[in-house]
Amino acid sequence: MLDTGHMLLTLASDAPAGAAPWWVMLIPALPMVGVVLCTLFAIMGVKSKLPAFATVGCLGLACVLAFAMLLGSDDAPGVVKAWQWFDISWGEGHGQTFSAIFGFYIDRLTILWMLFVTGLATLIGLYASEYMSHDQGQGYCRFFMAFNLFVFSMSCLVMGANMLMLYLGWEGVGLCSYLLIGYFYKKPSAVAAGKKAFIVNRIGDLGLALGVYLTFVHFGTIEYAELFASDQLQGYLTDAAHGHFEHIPAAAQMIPLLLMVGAFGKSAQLPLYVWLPDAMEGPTPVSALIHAATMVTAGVYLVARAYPLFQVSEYALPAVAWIGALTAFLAATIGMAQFDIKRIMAYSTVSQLGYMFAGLGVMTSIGAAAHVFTHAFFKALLFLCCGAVMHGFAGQLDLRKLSGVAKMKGWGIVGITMLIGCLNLVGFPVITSGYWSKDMILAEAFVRPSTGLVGWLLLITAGLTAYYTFRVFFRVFVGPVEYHPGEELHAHDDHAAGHGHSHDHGHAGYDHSHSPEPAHDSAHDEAHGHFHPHAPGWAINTVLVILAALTFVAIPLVALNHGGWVGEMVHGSTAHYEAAHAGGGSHGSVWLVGLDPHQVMYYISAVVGLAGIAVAWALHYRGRREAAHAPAAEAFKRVAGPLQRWAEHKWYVDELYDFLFRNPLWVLSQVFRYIDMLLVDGLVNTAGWLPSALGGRLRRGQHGLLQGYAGSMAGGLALFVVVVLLLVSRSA
Amino acid sequence: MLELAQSAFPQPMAGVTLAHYLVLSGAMFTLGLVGFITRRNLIIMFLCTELMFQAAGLALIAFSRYHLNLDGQTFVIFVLTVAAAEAAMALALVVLLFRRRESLSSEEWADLKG
Amino acid sequence: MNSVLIPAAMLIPVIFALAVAIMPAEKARGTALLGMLLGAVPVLGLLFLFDYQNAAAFQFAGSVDWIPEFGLRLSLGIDSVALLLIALTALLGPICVLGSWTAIVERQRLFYSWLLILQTAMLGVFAARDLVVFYICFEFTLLPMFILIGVFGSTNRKIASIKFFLYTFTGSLIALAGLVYVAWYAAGHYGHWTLDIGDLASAARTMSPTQQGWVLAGMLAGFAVKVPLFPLHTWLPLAHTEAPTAGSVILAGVLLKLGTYGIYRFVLGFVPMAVAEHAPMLAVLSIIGIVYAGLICWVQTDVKKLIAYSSVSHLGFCVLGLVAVNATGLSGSILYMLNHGLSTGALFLMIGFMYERYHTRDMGQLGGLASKMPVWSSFMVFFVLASVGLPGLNGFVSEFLCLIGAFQSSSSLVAAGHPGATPGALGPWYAFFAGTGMVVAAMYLLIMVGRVVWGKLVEPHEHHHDDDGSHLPPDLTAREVTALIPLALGCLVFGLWPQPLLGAIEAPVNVAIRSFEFEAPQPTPHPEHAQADAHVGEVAP
Amino acid sequence: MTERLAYLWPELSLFIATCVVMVLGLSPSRETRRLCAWVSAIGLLVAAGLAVNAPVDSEALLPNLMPFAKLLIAMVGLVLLMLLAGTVDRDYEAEIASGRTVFHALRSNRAEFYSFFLFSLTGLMLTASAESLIWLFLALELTSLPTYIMVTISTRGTQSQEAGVKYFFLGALGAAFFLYGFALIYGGTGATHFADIAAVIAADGMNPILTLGMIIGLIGVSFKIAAVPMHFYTPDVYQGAAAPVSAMLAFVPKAAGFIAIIVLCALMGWRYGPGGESLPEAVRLLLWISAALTMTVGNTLALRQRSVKRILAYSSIAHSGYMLVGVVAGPGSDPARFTTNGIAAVLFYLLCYGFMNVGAFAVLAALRRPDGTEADDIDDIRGLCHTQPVLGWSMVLCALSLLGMPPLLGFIGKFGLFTSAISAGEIVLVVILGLNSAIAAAYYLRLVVTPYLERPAERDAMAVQRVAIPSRAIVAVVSACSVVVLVLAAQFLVTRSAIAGRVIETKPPVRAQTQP
Repeated sequence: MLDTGHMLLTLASDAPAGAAPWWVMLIPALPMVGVVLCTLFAIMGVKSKLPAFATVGCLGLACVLAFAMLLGSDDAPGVVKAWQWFDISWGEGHGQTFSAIFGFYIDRLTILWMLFVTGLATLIGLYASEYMSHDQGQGYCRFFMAFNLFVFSMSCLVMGANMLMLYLGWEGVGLCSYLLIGYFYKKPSAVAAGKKAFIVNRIGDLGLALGVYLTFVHFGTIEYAELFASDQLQGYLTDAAHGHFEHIPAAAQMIPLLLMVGAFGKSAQLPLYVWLPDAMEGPTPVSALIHAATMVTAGVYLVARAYPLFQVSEYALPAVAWIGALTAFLAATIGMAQFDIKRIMAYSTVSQLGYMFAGLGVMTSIGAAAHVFTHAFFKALLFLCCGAVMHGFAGQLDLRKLSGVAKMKGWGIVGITMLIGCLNLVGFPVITSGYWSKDMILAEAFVRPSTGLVGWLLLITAGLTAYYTFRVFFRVFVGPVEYHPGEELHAHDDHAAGHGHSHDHGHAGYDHSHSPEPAHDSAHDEAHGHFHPHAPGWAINTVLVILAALTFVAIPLVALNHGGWVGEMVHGSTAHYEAAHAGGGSHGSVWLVGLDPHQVMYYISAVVGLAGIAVAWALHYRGRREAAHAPAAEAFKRVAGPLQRWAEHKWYVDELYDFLFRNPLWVLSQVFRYIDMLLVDGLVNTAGWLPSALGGRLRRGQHGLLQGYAGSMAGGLALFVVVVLLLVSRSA
Repeated sequence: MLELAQSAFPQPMAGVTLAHYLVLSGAMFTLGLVGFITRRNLIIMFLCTELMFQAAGLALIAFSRYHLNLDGQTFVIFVLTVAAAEAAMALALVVLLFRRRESLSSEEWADLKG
Repeated sequence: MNSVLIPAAMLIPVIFALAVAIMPAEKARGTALLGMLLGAVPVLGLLFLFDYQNAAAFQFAGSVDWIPEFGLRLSLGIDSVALLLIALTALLGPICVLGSWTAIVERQRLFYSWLLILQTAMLGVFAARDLVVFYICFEFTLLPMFILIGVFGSTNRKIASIKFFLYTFTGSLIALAGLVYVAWYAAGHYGHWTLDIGDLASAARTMSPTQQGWVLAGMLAGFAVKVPLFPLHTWLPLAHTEAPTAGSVILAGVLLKLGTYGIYRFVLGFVPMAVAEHAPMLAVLSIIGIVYAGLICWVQTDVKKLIAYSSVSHLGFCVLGLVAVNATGLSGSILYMLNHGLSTGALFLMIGFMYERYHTRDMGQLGGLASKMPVWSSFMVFFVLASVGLPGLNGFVSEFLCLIGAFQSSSSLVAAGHPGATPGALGPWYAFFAGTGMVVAAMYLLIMVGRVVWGKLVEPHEHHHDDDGSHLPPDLTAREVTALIPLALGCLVFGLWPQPLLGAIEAPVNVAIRSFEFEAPQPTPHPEHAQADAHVGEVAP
Repeated sequence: MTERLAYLWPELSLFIATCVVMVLGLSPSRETRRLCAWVSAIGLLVAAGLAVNAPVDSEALLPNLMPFAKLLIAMVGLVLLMLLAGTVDRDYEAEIASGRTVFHALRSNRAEFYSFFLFSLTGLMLTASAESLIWLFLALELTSLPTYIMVTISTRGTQSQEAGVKYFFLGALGAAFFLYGFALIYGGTGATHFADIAAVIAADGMNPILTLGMIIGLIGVSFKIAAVPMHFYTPDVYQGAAAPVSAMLAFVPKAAGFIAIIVLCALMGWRYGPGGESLPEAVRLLLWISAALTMTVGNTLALRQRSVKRILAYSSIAHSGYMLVGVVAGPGSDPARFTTNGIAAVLFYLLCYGFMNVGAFAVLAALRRPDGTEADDIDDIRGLCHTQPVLGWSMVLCALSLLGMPPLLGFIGKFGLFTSAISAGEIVLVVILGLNSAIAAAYYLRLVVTPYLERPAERDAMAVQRVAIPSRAIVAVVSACSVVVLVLAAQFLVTRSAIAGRVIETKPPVRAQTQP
């Protein structure tokens, strides 16, 4: 950080924000129309695919508008106000008005994000129209309503003109995530997962909220346009650029640390990542859109959006880098040992988000944004492929129970697109967009001397990523054809009933293995009919192909000229930190194996990625063929032993959290409950009981005897006289 | 009581001082009170209240003499009248009660309590 | 002419209450609904005719001498804060009648007539410009609620109603002592007795800090019980669990607000110095309430009790915003009063509808109602989210403002040159600890939703739809939905567009915070009141 | 001296009525005997009229007390008269009417009953007119002595006789106490005329004998108001006597006692203490402790009762405690102002209490069990609003007013006590008063809930019926209405009370300093 003095730190948004065209408001409005339509459909009891088409229509239109926004954009950010949301004033001075508009702030970062959000949403909506078709009726409407609401919230998050709008979207997407994870609400695990997601996110939201408060208190505004143009912030940035962090007030340095907590919650980073794997209980399109491509990148967006704020803090960005790298590594290790392919993808998402944060932390916001961009496409693609498999095999997701899917009839497209997705995730050299975006982060991680170890962690993670990604691919999509349909019928019950199939036999041993092994009872089979994995239909295939194509389209957008088009987009936004130096790459003092990291990383990462693929191939393709029953896994177990078991149990982090937080809190709650009942209420009841008890005691005096009364009266008289005279003489 | 009286009225009366009267009066009053509390017979109890009245009367007369005005003595006349009226009522009441319970013990009358 | 609007709004329910009392029982609910709706008409008039440019002034004022000896006048008038709370009251009235339509089978006349009388009393609290008129209405609300709980409640209704009555009655009698002390002080100040709240406020502010402290303690004894502020809250869960649906709705919706309104109007208005001095203590109590009650919610099995405790938790935010004594905090608190009325009132209504069908509120016996009652479930989730404080819904606006109010309210931050900070004794840590309440709220409310709404359908064993006699369909009826829609709309609209409300209360809020702009606490009391000081000094420790 | 007679015209009118009633009652003609009640009523009305026009006694310590007190006494007396009608000799007269027995003058009690009632009221009025210790003593005794008889003969049951014996003997004991106190006051000041006593005290201040006399005298008079420690008789006597007599006991001796206490305090004046506005410390402490204990004892004891009459008796004790707060507070710096004048608050509260308490007793008096006994148990009034709506509602309203529920009359009364006590700086006492009102709410609520909210018992033999004396129900209704209606006229009553509660401060005579 010491050699940053020469960096030119100015903001593209120095110029006062202009006015954005009014029609950008339609981008969030259209999904809202979708929400209303779907609600109406639900009330009307529509049982067709109408909600899906309405959704795709609305979202498609929004996507078109996002493109229009791209074409119509100039360098200056624009603000458009729908209405005044908050305006509380207690004085004339700066900072004496708490004001927030319900409006939108359009700069290039916004446009970049909105493009892939609306685009992917449209595509995945299309995919879901088929994927969710078994549930047509109320559930279908509910799904698309939440889907639209998600896009609305995401638009508010990304396009919001101030931190409060961001917060609105932030919690809004959390809500939709909750609703969609818990979509199969009869499944306890789904409900629990939704709950967990919301609650964990709330912890992050608290940090975010406090960050917003502090921003307001410190800068006197939460409107981006004013905030980023404020002289105060510019002054800090100048100080920071010269390394004079001691000139920057502690409060300003606290802000990014608080915002970070929010970002870590939403983007599933340590220590708040635990909700994301569980979130895979939701329907796969949801996992693809929300929990892989868009919502989870909100944290990255936040950091990118508030990048100037992060720069004024001495510790914020290194912290982001470290957390990102550690998360990437940890999630990758867990991902290696999982068997549920969706969960593997989930951990992979966590891991890739870690990359993005690391990228932000090592000050390559372009790299991070590029990775967000490419990741959105390839991870959505991967999830949708997994979803197609799940859809076709009655919810089967265990990679030990599926094999050779790509060879089956009608599954070719899925296989190929899956391969493309995997290659992207691995970062297969040159021909995948993931390669280019990941490289930027890795290279920059080695450039920053203060975060040097981060680079190594990320590099190792890249190797692990390659391994677990292709573990899935080799296990599930190639190899001998063999499958066991899933027992989870939620995605299939209506569908199965429609085809006269019934999987609801209530015994777990029901086995549809179509493998050459004579492992099942044919009479059984005859009685219940054969299981037919049904291949994806046109909607799913179309979407897969388009997404696969998009991953290639993204290559030039991110690869050319250090970040390419994405770089330009980031450049023209608040997150353009690298503008001054990224092009040069002339951090003379930093070298990796004697070469400039920016150059050498192209080769190193390629080698690491290929090595990972090779290991996966050896263990899960070749090794599996040689010994039918996974001797490779046995071998691996011998090597890794308990480590593997721990990784399979996710390093027992959930259990640890339960032990550290949930259980003590629960015990505390019970204690509070009893305190409330016995102590607090007990005191109240005692106070209520006291007069009555006193009355009971005094009643003994009312014994009805004349002499007794007379005695009491005389005694009382004497007592009064004595007491009064005593008190008087004492006070006198 | 003695000291109290003397402190208030340092000037002694001839021979027998106000204090002596007051002590006597106080003793009578106390006797009446103690009798009222300890005796069970309604008539005796009533007589005890008469004793207390007369104690007050004695004090009034002593004070009257001490203050050298007649107010106290006038008061005593009225006290006697009231005492007589009370005595009439008391006797009537006692007769009534005796008819009911064939007893003059005050302990017979303790149904009302609590 | 306009000054008849408030009396009209107050009289119409009473007249209808008498009508209900003498009508045949089967016509009671219809008449009551009509009464509530007609009573809302003058309130609509108030809303439209109110001069929002001049919102801090008391409008539609009118007064009649009652006991001039006390300075007691039947004096009514509203500023925008009172106006909004009156509107809330008028809104909840008809909804309560609709919500009780089939739930109250026996003694309908008794029920509806007292419900109407309660309406009048509540309107009176907000409309009063005279201390004693305020107090009369404030106290009189106890009686109808006592009857609603004591006659129409569930099994422990007697204990609950008596506890409710005695607890709040005790508190408010002590508050009366504090208020009368202020009146007496003001009499010395002006040379004649007056009970006009505005006059009292300006006189009371000249009291010495010690006097203010004792008056604060006295008034809090009444208002904090009503809010209820930890640790004076234990009557509330009991009362809520036992109360009939309409009772709970009114209790949560309006009656608790009498406490916060009292704090706003009297505590902040009368004794600003004492508030400034004791704000940390009050804030700590509110925060304890927020977290403590929230955690207790987590381990409740009775849905209604859970919501009741959540009220305790939520009202903590409201008090926190009040003692932050800055524009954001106060605005947030006032909005909180409205929003909590809408969302928690609605939640109690929801639970009432559920209870009517299943006759249980035990989460162990209920579950997965989404598959049987989708409409009910949708509303339930909606209102829970409003209660959780989801941005875009009303709960968020107020909660957020209360928290930022607490965050800003720090004189040390002001001294450090933060432009957005305001003078005060709280600060970021208060906001942080109160903010954990947001997390806790999400926890318990979502767990409740997770058990009742989601999951596999679980119904009580003895539940048979044929013989429960209520003849209600499994899901909500049109009547029930009609009762919910205004609340839902309110939650949504005021969440997305709170600015009309914020704008309306800006002027009174700014007037209120201006009273906190005193220099240093002045040690020298008013010369005429040296003696009063001496008395207070005697009891002071 | 004869011009002083002008102050006593109301008493004289009552006295004349008394004599007439006593004679009329001996008439063998039923119609003539019936006139007793009417003559009493006329006597009271005349007294009321005379009281309104009574001149102001500018020499008295409380110059304006007499008109107010006497009018109040006459009005409440009328109400009580309506309530008392038919209490005694009802069965006897019925037998005579049916010809089963013949009239015998010695056997008849009715005339005595009415005339004793009038005697008692005369005594009460005389208490208000008293201008010397002797007069005060005689007036108090005149108030009390007839009530002993009235209690004893009010029913034919042994309970009345038990009540009578307790009341009489303890009353005599109490009288002895205050007589001794009076003797000491005389001893301490050398005067029996109030004006003289006040002048002496103003000149020389308090001395030990006087202080002791005041303490003993005040405690003795406390018997009349049933304050601690002289309260023990109250529940037994109220329960044993017939409800109308209990109603009277709760008002007449209490009013006499309070007037006596106020007068005795006025002798010393509220000009001691640090602020110069309180009683001598010893007396203030006495009344302070007595007030606090009286409220607490009364309210706590009432909590666990089943007998409504006992509840009302204990509540009567508690209300005395409330009123003592006003006495402690004193007339304040500006006695013309009700809000700071505790004496005015006491007088006003006495008025409020008179109506609401009489109303509650009247409901009981208007009911009887099928076996002819009085309704007393709380179960007897269960569901009364459903079976006897008029009586039930009267009970509810009176109980609410006793509870102090705003905006009923009881609340206004209590508010006056609050303001005056706070003005006098007695904040702790006010808090105790507040807490006690809350305790009291617990049992008053029972009197609200049981008749109003609870279902009447199944129609069985124990269901209470209304007695065939319409005047009692009328009293109940009138009282219940008055606790509502008088609130509207509160300004008038409050200003009258403020005038009546004006205490003249006795100036010490200007003289040379002769004290050694």
